[in-house]
Amino acid sequence: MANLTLVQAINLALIQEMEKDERVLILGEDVGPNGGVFRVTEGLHKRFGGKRVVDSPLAESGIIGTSVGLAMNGLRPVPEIQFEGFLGPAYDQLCTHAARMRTRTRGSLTVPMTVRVPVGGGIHAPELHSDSPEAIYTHTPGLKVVMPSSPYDAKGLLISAIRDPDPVIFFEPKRIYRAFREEVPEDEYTVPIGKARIVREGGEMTMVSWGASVIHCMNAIESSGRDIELIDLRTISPMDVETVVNSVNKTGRAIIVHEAPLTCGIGSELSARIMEHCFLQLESPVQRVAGFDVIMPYYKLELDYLPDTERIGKAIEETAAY
Amino acid sequence: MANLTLVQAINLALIQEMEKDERVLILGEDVGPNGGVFRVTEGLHKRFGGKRVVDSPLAESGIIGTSVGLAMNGLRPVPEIQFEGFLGPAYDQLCTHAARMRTRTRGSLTVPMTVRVPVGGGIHAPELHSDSPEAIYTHTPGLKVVMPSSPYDAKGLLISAIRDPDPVIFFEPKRIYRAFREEVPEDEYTVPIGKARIVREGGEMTMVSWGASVIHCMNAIESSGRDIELIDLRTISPMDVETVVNSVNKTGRAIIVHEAPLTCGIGSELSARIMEHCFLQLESPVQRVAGFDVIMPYYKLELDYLPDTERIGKAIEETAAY
Amino acid sequence: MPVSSVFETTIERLSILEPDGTFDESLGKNLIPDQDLVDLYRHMMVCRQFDVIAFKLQRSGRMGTYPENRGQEATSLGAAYALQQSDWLVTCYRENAGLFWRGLPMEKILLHWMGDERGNHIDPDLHITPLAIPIGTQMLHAVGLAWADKYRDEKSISCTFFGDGATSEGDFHEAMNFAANLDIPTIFFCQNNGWAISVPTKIQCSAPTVAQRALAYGMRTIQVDGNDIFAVVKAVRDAAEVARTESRPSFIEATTYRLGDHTTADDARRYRDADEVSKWEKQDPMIRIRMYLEKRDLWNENKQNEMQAEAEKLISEVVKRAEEIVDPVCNDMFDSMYASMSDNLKAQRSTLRTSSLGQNPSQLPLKDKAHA
Amino acid sequence: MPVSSVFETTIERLSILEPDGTFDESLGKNLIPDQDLVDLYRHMMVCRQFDVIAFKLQRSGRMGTYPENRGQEATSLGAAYALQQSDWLVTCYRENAGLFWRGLPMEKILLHWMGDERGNHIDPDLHITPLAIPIGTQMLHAVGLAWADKYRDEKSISCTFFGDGATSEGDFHEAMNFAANLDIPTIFFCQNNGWAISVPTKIQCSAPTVAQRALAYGMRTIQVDGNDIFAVVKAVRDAAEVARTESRPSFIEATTYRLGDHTTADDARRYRDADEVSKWEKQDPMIRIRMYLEKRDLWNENKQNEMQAEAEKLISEVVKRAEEIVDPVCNDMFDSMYASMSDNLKAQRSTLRTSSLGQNPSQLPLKDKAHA
Ligand SMILES: Cc1ncc(C[n+]2csc(CCOP(=O)(O)OP(=O)(O)O)c2C)c(N)n1
Ligand SMILES: Cc1ncc(C[n+]2csc(CCOP(=O)(O)OP(=O)(O)O)c2C)c(N)n1
Ligand SMILES: [Mg+2]
Ligand SMILES: [Mg+2]
Repeated sequence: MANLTLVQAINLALIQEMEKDERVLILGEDVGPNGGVFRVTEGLHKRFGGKRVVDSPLAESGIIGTSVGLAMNGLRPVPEIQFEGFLGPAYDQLCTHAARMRTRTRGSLTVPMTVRVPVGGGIHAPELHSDSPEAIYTHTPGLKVVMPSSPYDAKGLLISAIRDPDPVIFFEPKRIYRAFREEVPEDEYTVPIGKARIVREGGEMTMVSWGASVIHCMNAIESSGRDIELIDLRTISPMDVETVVNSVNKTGRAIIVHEAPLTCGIGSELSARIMEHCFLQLESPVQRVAGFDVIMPYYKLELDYLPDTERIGKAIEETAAY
Repeated sequence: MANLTLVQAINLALIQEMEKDERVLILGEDVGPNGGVFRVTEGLHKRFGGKRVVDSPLAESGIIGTSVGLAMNGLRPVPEIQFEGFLGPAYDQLCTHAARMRTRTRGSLTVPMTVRVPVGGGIHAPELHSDSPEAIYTHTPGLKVVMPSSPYDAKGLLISAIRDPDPVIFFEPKRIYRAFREEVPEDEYTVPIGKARIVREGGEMTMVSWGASVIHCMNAIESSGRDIELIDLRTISPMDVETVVNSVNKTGRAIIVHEAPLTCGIGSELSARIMEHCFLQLESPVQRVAGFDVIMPYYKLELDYLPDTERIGKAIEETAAY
Repeated sequence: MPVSSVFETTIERLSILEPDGTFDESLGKNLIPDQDLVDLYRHMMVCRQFDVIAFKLQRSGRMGTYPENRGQEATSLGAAYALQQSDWLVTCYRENAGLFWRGLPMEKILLHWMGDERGNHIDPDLHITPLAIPIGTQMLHAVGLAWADKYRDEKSISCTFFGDGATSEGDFHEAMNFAANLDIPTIFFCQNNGWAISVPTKIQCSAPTVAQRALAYGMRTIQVDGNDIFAVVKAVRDAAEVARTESRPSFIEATTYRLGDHTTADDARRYRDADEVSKWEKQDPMIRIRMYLEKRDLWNENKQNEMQAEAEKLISEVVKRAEEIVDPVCNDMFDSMYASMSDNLKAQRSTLRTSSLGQNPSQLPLKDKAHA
Repeated sequence: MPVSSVFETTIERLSILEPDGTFDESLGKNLIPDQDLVDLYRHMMVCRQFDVIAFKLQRSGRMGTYPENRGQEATSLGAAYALQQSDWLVTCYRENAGLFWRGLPMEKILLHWMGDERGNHIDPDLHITPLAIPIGTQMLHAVGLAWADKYRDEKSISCTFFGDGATSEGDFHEAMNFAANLDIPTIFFCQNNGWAISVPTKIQCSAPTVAQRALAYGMRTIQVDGNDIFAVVKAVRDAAEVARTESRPSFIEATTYRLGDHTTADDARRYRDADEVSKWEKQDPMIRIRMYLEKRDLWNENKQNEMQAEAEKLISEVVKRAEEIVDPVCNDMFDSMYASMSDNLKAQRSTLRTSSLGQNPSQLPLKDKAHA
């Protein structure tokens, strides 16, 4: 066991999978000698050489498009997109190609790649360095979408993603890259894709979140003093509806918390599913505490945009009082 | 009044706005002498010349990116993207630039452009010619998203879109481009963006849809013989939640129908909103009849994918019986 | 040195067998053995017949949109002939001749246009990717495919085909740039057929040649007469040699012409002159080879008629195979979405419903839910 | 003609004032009047001081990430000097010198990096677009802006700035191609500073020059010494002339060097040699102009000191203006989303909530909803 940050846990997972599997290679902007702008790939270029850790041209569609080809031809590329705001130029290669290749060829060509992307706000970064586009890729069948909220899960989920036979977008909440440490086993282990984690059990209501917001949920729950069940979705697509529905059937109330804008965010899907499957158990309308339906503001206002302990706390009280 | 198809109504709206406003210009692939692959811009090149109806290079990001510049500098570009499946390469210019320009410059630069895009399935077209990506752009603050279901609305909404000071994605359901005719006034008129239309009133339940699916909803309602209120959303973003909520508060039951995949589709947002605002009035869980969570299949299976009268009919019966 | 020259270059155009039958012995000799040339010609006749019948299938409602290949057969065929079986062919949708030469069962292409994904289910040993519908995006895959072979120290390369229109897309640029800067052995084969649907090449590329696109990347480049199979074979062989031995990419602009409409959904009379078409009809690559073969007594009217009959028979069998395939079933759209299916997809697949009330209640914990 | 030449070209490099002070009279004479040159130099001193202070603001936690401009001042400044006020400057984020010359209030740039959108609120008469964070995307806007002026028969043009790294993006290609084929008067100004964060230019462009990118489009192109303000002014003037009179685009590769880290979030020692940096420090564009001015008795140590004091004072006032601005309020994020606000946004704005229970019930018809 080692006491690691999220960045270190991801770095360790990459090293171990690369040691184990010759087919794994990394490509992206500044991932080589510089070790990535967040230092996630630190040391890898030195350890594995320029053939397996490749500084690519500055072109996101190129990074993902060539990764699709690499993956179709037997490798396991782990491309990095420097910030989620620069996924845009790669949208077409992700959604039009990576996501479709298996089904359009009825399984004869597949795209086992893991796209690593730092995500989310809260670090006082410039424009387009603080967004949360997970819903976009969840609405696209053929992709999987993962977002860990802890070093332990990050390592286990990344290993699962790299080994997964299908394309996975692995969002790394940059706000908690180095926010805290956690005991992480040295040995390799996997955390299954598609399974939520019950962070704490509770009977009064259910709260669902993922990524950096999980921490805020925890704080809000603790300051509320209430008996709330907190679920960390971990995998956003495919969604572990069963764990959520089981919980809400028990508690009768639910709050969903995420950074992305409210409208058509993941919260809407979860809310709809909960209502569909827990209709008679629901004692209050499912609440969504989300980013506003505005462009993520520059950093002076980012904390006003992001759901925080106070907004979550209010939703708890109102839901409980309903 | 003239009896027009949807294609003709759009063509007329384009002509009239171009006559009226010098700032309006059209650009896109094959929009010139060829009149567009669906003949929507037929006759315009001849009438207005190559300066105002521009055959562009085959590059969607280029079409939208230059349109952003044209719009920022006082014109009213109406770019065409040939099929919704080719919006992908333009995603970044739409969501990273067009959508953000007004707010990131606090109003000093704006992007009054209308992106016309044929949308949806059902015409036996090749791969990537049958998708429904409206939720992607609805999740992006700063854009407006419109989809008419009739020639009358098409003309009025397109005129509103062209005159709108903000970027509008104008989706044209290709399945009903020529499916039927309707009386359309010769004179210019507008249909407001952001207002749903009650297609037929009813008290037993509410059905919400948009685009080509509205026709299927109508058929299903008629064969059900039930007293169902049908709402055509017309504008998807901003969403006319008020009209929907008023209706469901009256009927207590709701079904949403759309072509796009279920998960994180517009249905999820509508369902969540209905539940939030009609919680105590709801007598059954809101139902979603949508595309499956799969890649739109090639045309041999497209009718199995698309929500049809039968699937809608079943949802009606089950919702009524709940 | 206030003004100095920092880069100088010339682009060459290659042709060996001219439309009038002139043949350059110095370049063309031994390039294609006689028997191979006969086989290639026979193959072109089959492909032409395929085109004719595919067009008719569309017109009679038995198939969806189809893009005629007519007039462009020499490009992909010459390339496929010059390459090895282990080299990737990463095509667009007007390269039937090359794909069939490689060994793709012809009914696969019909199935594709009949709206059936099984047309894209291709034996991996063929090293072919399925037709690419979105323009300009497959070149990046070609770079990745060749890169993977290079990564494993295999000597295979990739060759990707695309039109003049495709060179306007951003992905074209990124693919060229990745290949040039990361030393990936990919051949970029542009079929400049004068048009992108209704848009003439000058709107895609107003430079004197498309070949010079490659100068941006310092990439080897050449223009060839794409209706001259000898020139195509030579250009691709040279490029393949450089790719295999130096792991470097090349660009080839093959000038050719789309004799038919863009697709069956198009009517080219709306935007181009009949004169232009008839000028190009005389440059049909098949006329040229036939003339050459006949001059050398390798072909005659008789053989032509025999082969035509053979081609007709072959294609009618292909059509039969394509039309006799059992209908796909609805489940197919779920079954290859992922290697393993999520609960959500399983529920949708087994109920064919998305409305929660219609879904099998056993699949979600609705059991203890009492009805109101 | 089996092998013929179909395209030939040469790319030139232009320099007028060399690092050692050599000045080419034939090209340089009368290019920049003495007084203008003094003004330009004084302006560069202000910009350098801005850079120093901006860096310190970041280090002391008073500002977010900041990209130093140091060493690259001659490029955007030379261009802004050569252009007219009605021409659009469409920049990236390392063109402070040009933007300030045009008249952008300096505190705008600080505000931008202080995380305040008001830094992007720019007087339309300045014909400036805000800093572009996503690499490579602003060139398309530059093409659209110039196109709109052309559409209205105005003689304004646009000039867009970007780095060597940006030339790898697909949007760069599309912008160049649109401008070349649709005859849009845009100047594409590439600041090749050797690096894109930690990635050297050869991974972005392995060709001998970046200037040859433009050959792909048949576009006018030239390489200039970007640390030589005379060469920059001449190249931009020539390009502007062609743009204004022939409505044709040009490409300019200005070779320069980023003397600082990529941004304050970067540590360039991780990936580049100190030797390389010190070699380039000697080529600092300011050293060169100062030498030239002093040789001609237009400048001296005294003036230098006076001006340095002036610059310091000026910048400290700028910082004061940037820091004294009232805090933005939460509503600002809603207020310029659209020209008119939707009910949904109004509700979110007035309640600062997204949870339905927290929203003002009067905004949605919840009135007759009885509590359970
Ligand atoms: C990304 C994208 N945009 C638009 C289209 C529609 N489209 C299909 S073919 C075509 C023209 C292609 O021209 P070219 O690349 O020259 O190939 P050709 O058909 O001439 O062989 C267009 C615009 C598409 N398939 N993909
Ligand atoms: C689309 C996009 N991808 C990645 C980044 C992250 N990034 C910011 S600056 C930079 C390097 C830019 O290099 P260059 O274009 O040469 O400009 P320079 O910084 O050298 O002036 C990168 C990769 C970005 N801002 N936008
Ligand atoms: Mg073409
Ligand atoms: Mg650079």
